[in-house]
Formats: sequence, structure tokens, C-alpha cells
Amino acid sequence: MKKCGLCFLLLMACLAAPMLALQPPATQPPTSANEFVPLSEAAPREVLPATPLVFYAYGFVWVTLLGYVFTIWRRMAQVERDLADMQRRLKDGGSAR
Amino acid sequence: MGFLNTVWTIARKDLVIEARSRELAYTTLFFSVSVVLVFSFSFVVEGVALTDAAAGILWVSIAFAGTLALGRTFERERQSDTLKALLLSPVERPAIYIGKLVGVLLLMLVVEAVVTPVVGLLFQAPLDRAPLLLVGLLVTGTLGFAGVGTLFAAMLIRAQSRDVLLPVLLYPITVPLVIAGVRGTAAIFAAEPNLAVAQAWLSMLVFFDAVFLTLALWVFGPVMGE
Amino acid sequence: MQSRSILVPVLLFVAAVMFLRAPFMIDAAPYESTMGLIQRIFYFHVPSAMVMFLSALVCGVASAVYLAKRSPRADAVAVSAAELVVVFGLIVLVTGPIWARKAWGIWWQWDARLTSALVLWLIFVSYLLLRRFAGAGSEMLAAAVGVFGMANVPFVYWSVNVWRTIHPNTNVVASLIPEMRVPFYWCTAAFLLLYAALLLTRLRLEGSRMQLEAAYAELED
Amino acid sequence: MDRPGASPGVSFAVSVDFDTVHVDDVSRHYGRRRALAHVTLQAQQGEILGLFGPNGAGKSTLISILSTLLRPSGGGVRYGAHTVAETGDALRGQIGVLGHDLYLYGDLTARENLRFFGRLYGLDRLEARVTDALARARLSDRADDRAGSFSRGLRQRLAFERALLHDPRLVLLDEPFTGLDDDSAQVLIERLGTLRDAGHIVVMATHDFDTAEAVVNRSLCVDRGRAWPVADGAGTLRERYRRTLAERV
Repeated sequence: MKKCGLCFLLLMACLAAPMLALQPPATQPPTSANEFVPLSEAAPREVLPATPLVFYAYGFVWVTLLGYVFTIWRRMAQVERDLADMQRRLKDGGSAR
Repeated sequence: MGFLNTVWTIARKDLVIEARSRELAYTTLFFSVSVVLVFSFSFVVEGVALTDAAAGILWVSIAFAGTLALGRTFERERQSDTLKALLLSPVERPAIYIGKLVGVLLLMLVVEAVVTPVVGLLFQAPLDRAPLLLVGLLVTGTLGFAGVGTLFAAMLIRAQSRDVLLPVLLYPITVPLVIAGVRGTAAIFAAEPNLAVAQAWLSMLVFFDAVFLTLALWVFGPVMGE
Repeated sequence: MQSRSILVPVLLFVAAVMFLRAPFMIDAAPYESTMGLIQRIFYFHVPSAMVMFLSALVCGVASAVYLAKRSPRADAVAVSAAELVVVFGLIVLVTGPIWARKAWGIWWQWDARLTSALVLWLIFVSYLLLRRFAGAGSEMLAAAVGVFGMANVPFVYWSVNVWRTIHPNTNVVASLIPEMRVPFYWCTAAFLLLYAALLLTRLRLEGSRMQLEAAYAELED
Repeated sequence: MDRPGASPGVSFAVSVDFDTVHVDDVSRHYGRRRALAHVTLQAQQGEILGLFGPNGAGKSTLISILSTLLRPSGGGVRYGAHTVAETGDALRGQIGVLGHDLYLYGDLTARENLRFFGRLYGLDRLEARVTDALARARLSDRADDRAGSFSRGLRQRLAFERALLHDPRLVLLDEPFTGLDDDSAQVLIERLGTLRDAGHIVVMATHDFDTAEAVVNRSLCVDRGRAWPVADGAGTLRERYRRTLAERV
């Protein structure tokens, strides 16, 4: 059971890391788009700023995935708790008999 | 006892029951006509119907009325647990499925025989432009819808909240049938009709029916085993 | 059991490294001429859609196996895959309109791919609703829905496609210049690894559940 | 109905018959709820087996499993040399079930109900059988009334004859005395006696100790998914059942 909890901590950590690491880069392109990219390469005139949209999209991906992992983790914890409870009851029942 | 014999015995039993009370025919018919009316409020602007509104409304009312008929047909089999009695008899499971399907299909076709002229009348749809093609679209589309619907309604008979679950399951899965039906019918009804397109949709419907019915026949046994 | 508990962290670790690397690769890739920055959603949007369809396939096959063999493992795979269809479908259905807002100027277009993704998503949401609300014995019924859902994928796609298409074609991927193709394949691989890890984790939950049910049965004996 | 050997009316490619039913270590659970736990029993030709127990004890589940409609979660059932997996359809032709829900179409007449099920079972001499069955249910004069217009007792009588229409080897009865007046119960008792003597296997789940006592050969006490033989010895069936239950708890 401990191993499992550890596994989940690791899982959370693995997912959290890219999220922290990813968001700055995701916002990076606009600066380069506005300042460094030569005109010939730049996107055509944009009526709507694309930066926040890209940011929302990437953010949403990570929030959804993390949210899902969180629900798995919570359900897993619940099942583990029930299972431990169960095994204790089984043991008690066995000794009582 | 032959397969077709069994199918006919079960279907005829449903028809006899229905002929006696006519409950389903009347209620479903009235319901589908009300659906046409309700939808016309949103698709008729300043006295003129939007393009393709007739085809869309026709198929929506068929789908809604079909769901109602399916639910009610299997509610009858549930009342005294008679579906269980059918499953207990020494007949093949597919025969039971097809028997129930024939009953539902005939009922829906009767309703369509009334609703289609009503839609034609209210929306000036040219029903006589390609009558055979139109009938073909209606029959194949209804067959596919009733085929999937009979399977789902039968398997939900023991489930909780089956009334809500039937449309929830049925509508997304029958989307291809509805699209084909609506587009095919719209191609016939359009100001510039394109019968070749309608024929293409018809052949697509035939293909869908073949796949859906094969799957349903295969799935029905295991699903009703419990 | 032992090998799986190592496999999941390894998969996650590799996926995480790949995801960490991905933004830099995407950033290094050139701009698409007409869409500009917004095209960068594509690197996450398309792999999610691929994973979604893959997961629907997995669910359908597992459901068919469950119908034929009644093996509880197949059912566990089916329900796990169905959940992941819904999760990745949500990503597709949210990032798609964000892209559309910029590229087409509107949030939603009734175009073939968007619509068929929506229909597919709805089918698998209904699958989960059935399992949640139909009561005891719903596994078998859900398996029927899973099989129909999988069989429906090409039909939905086909019928909606004939109905209308303004979405960029699938051959967009083939026509990508190498500088765009490499990060795209990179992201696809990362998503597939992530999918495998999530599926295995979800299966593990289902395994624990079965253990719990078995323990209950034992307690009653 | 005279019936040595296989029933003459049912025409199957494979004729399936059996003289015993073995229930071997059968368990069944619905989700987490245990309906049956390791039940083992046997019923023989010419025997009426009574299942007694409180509501929700698992009697109906056991009947459903015997009727082939419900699969056991563990263990198995053998019908003589046959199992459901091998001879599903034909086997069902040898089983007659009177369920709690009666299995009658309320919108069909008594005669139509019998005729419909007779056709499904592929019976010959159908009209004669139906007329006989109506007479035995003492419904001849109401044969053409809708079954839905009958009282519970009349429907119960009709449902009982419907279950026996195809002369099945194994007769499964779930609460057959529900809604019957004393007179009808007496007729049912006599009919069960005839069935037993004709070599049928009868399994009956009921609450009605006093009525059933006259006719059951062997009794099982079903409680919380388990089955035990009701103790022999002095006293009425009800007293012995109470004693068995008390000893087990």
C-alpha cells in the first residue's frame, strides 16, 4: 500500500514538473514573435491576440490531465482504505472464530 | 418451430395487443405531430420555412416518436415480466430480437405514414417528386433506428433510470442514421432536387443498417443472458 | 503486479521528460504562414485526438472480448479506456474551439472532425452514465454500448464528412515541413506514453476494486 | 398428462431429458450483495422440494438460476447429463417456471396467452392442450376475457397452467399460493401431487408452511444466501423450520 502511495506521489511530481516548466515556455513565443522574428517570418496581422488563447489551451490540457489524475488518486485512496478496513475485519473475524 | 415462424408469432402478438388498445399508435402519432408543430415555431421565420427545415423536422419527430414507442413497447413486456417468459422459452434469442423489432418497426412506419404527409402539407414539401426514394429513405432509416433502439430498450428493461438512459444512449449512436436520413430527404425536397445525392445517402443507410443489425443480433444474446 | 508498479513510473518519467522538452522544440519550429502562433495548439490538439480515437478502439475491442468471454479483466480495460476517451475528448473539444476562434473567427464550426469528435465523446459519456446509473449488471449493457461506439466511429466520421468539411485535412500532417514534423511526432509519442501510463494506472484502480469485491465476498463466507 | 419419458409434444432436433437436477456449490452476487453463497442441493424425479425462508434470503435467485436465466457467479448446475452451456435452447423447453410476476399479457385473453406460449414452445395438438389447461385452471367460462381483468387468484391459476402447458420435466414455482383462496390452494396441492407422481421434478419456494406441508417431500431452509435441510423430528413444518433457523444463527 505504501508503495502505491509512493507511486502516486511520483506520478503527481512527474506531472507537476512539466506543468511548472511548461508554462513559461508556452508564453515565450509571443515575445519572440513581437520582437525578434523578422517581418517576413512573422504571422500575418492578427486581429485577435493569439498569446492568451495558446496559453489557455495549454493550461487547459494540463489542468484536465492533472484533475483526472487527482480523481484516480482519490478513488484509489478510498479503495485502499476500504481494503485495509476489510482486511482488518477479516482478521478480527478470523480470531473471533 | 422455424425461425421465421417464431419471429412472426412474437411480432403478431405485439400487433394484436396494439390493435386492441391502439394506445401506442394514438399517443405516438399525436406526439410526433406536436413535435412538428413545436419545431415549426423555430424554423419558420416570417411565414417562410428555412431551407431544409421540412426534412429536419420530419426526422426529428420520427426519432422522438420512435424513442417513445420503444420505451412503451418494452414497458409492456416489463409489466408482468413477460420478456423473461420469452427468454425462458426454447426459441433462439435472435428470433426474439427480430420479433420485437418487427413490431416496433411496423408501428413506427404507421406513424410515419401519417406524419410525412402532415409535414408535406405544412411545409409544402414535394412528396410526389421521388416517392419511392423517399419511402426507401424512411424505411431504411427507421429500420436502423428501431434496430439499435430495440436492442437498447430490451437490455435496459431491468436497469434503473431506464427512461432517461434510453435516449441518452440512443441519440448519439444513431447520429449517422439521422444525418443520412435528413440529408437524403433534404436532397429530394430541395428547390433544386438532386436525386443522385439522395440515392447515395440511401445506399449509405442500407450499409449502416446491415452493420447495426448484425452487431445487434450478435450482442443481444449475451446482453439478455443475465 | 510487480512489473506494472515499476512500468508506470518509468512511462511517466519518460513522458514527463518528453513533455519538458516539447515546448522548446515547438518554440524552435517555424511559424505556419497563415495561422501564426495559434497553430501551436496543433501540437497538443492533434495528438489528443489521436489518443482519443485509439482509446475508443481499445474500449470497443475490450467490450467485444467481454461480451464473448465475460472476462472481468476485459471489462476493467473497457471502463478505463472509456474514461480516457472522455478525458482526452474534453481536451480535444476545448482546444479545438480555441484554435477555431483565432483561425476561423468563431468558437464552433459544424465541421466534420469537430462534430464527429463531439458525437464520439457523447457516446462515451453515455457509456459512463450507463455504468453509473443503470445499477447492478450494467457491465454487460455498457459492453454493448462500447461495441456500438467503436463501430460507429467510421460511420460518424464518414457521414459528417460528407455532410460538411472545412477542417484542415489529415494530409496536413504529411505536408508538414520537417521542422514542424519533428516536434509533432515528438508530442504524439509523449501523448501515447502518457496514455499508456494513465490507462495502466486506471487499470490498477480497477484491480484494487476487484480485490475489494473479492474481500467482501470472503467476509460473507 | 401422462408422461413416461420425453414429452411427446415438444419436437426438438435434440431431445433433452433428465431425471435429476444438481446444484453444485452455486454462488451469486449482485455487485457487492451476496444473494447465494455456496448452495449445494439435488432434486429428483418424483419429488417436490420446498424452499422456505424469509424475504430476500435468495429463494428467487435460486429459482432464476435453476431456470437458466441467471448465471451463477460461481459453481454450476447440471440437469442430468446436460448443462446450460451445451444445450441451452432445448433444455429450456424442459423447464416450466411460475414466476412471482406471472408472465401473462394483460391485454391478451386467457386463451390467447396460452396459445401464444404454446406456439413458442412448438407444441402439437395446441388447441386441445389449451382447452385442457383452461379447464384445469377452472377458467373455461372466462377463456375469452382479458387476463388483465382477472383477480390475482385467477391470474395465478392461469399462470400456473401456462407454466405447465409444455409438460416440462422441471417445474419451478415461486410463491405459487399467492392470492389463492383455500379452495384453489387445495386444487393446486392436488395438482402438484399428480405432477410428482407423474415423474416431474418440482422445486417450490414459498412462505406458506401450512399449505405446503401437505405436499413437499423434502424441505430446505434458505437464509442469507445459504441453504440447509430442515431438521427432521417432531412438530409441524413451521416448528421444524424455526428450530433449524435458530440452530444455525
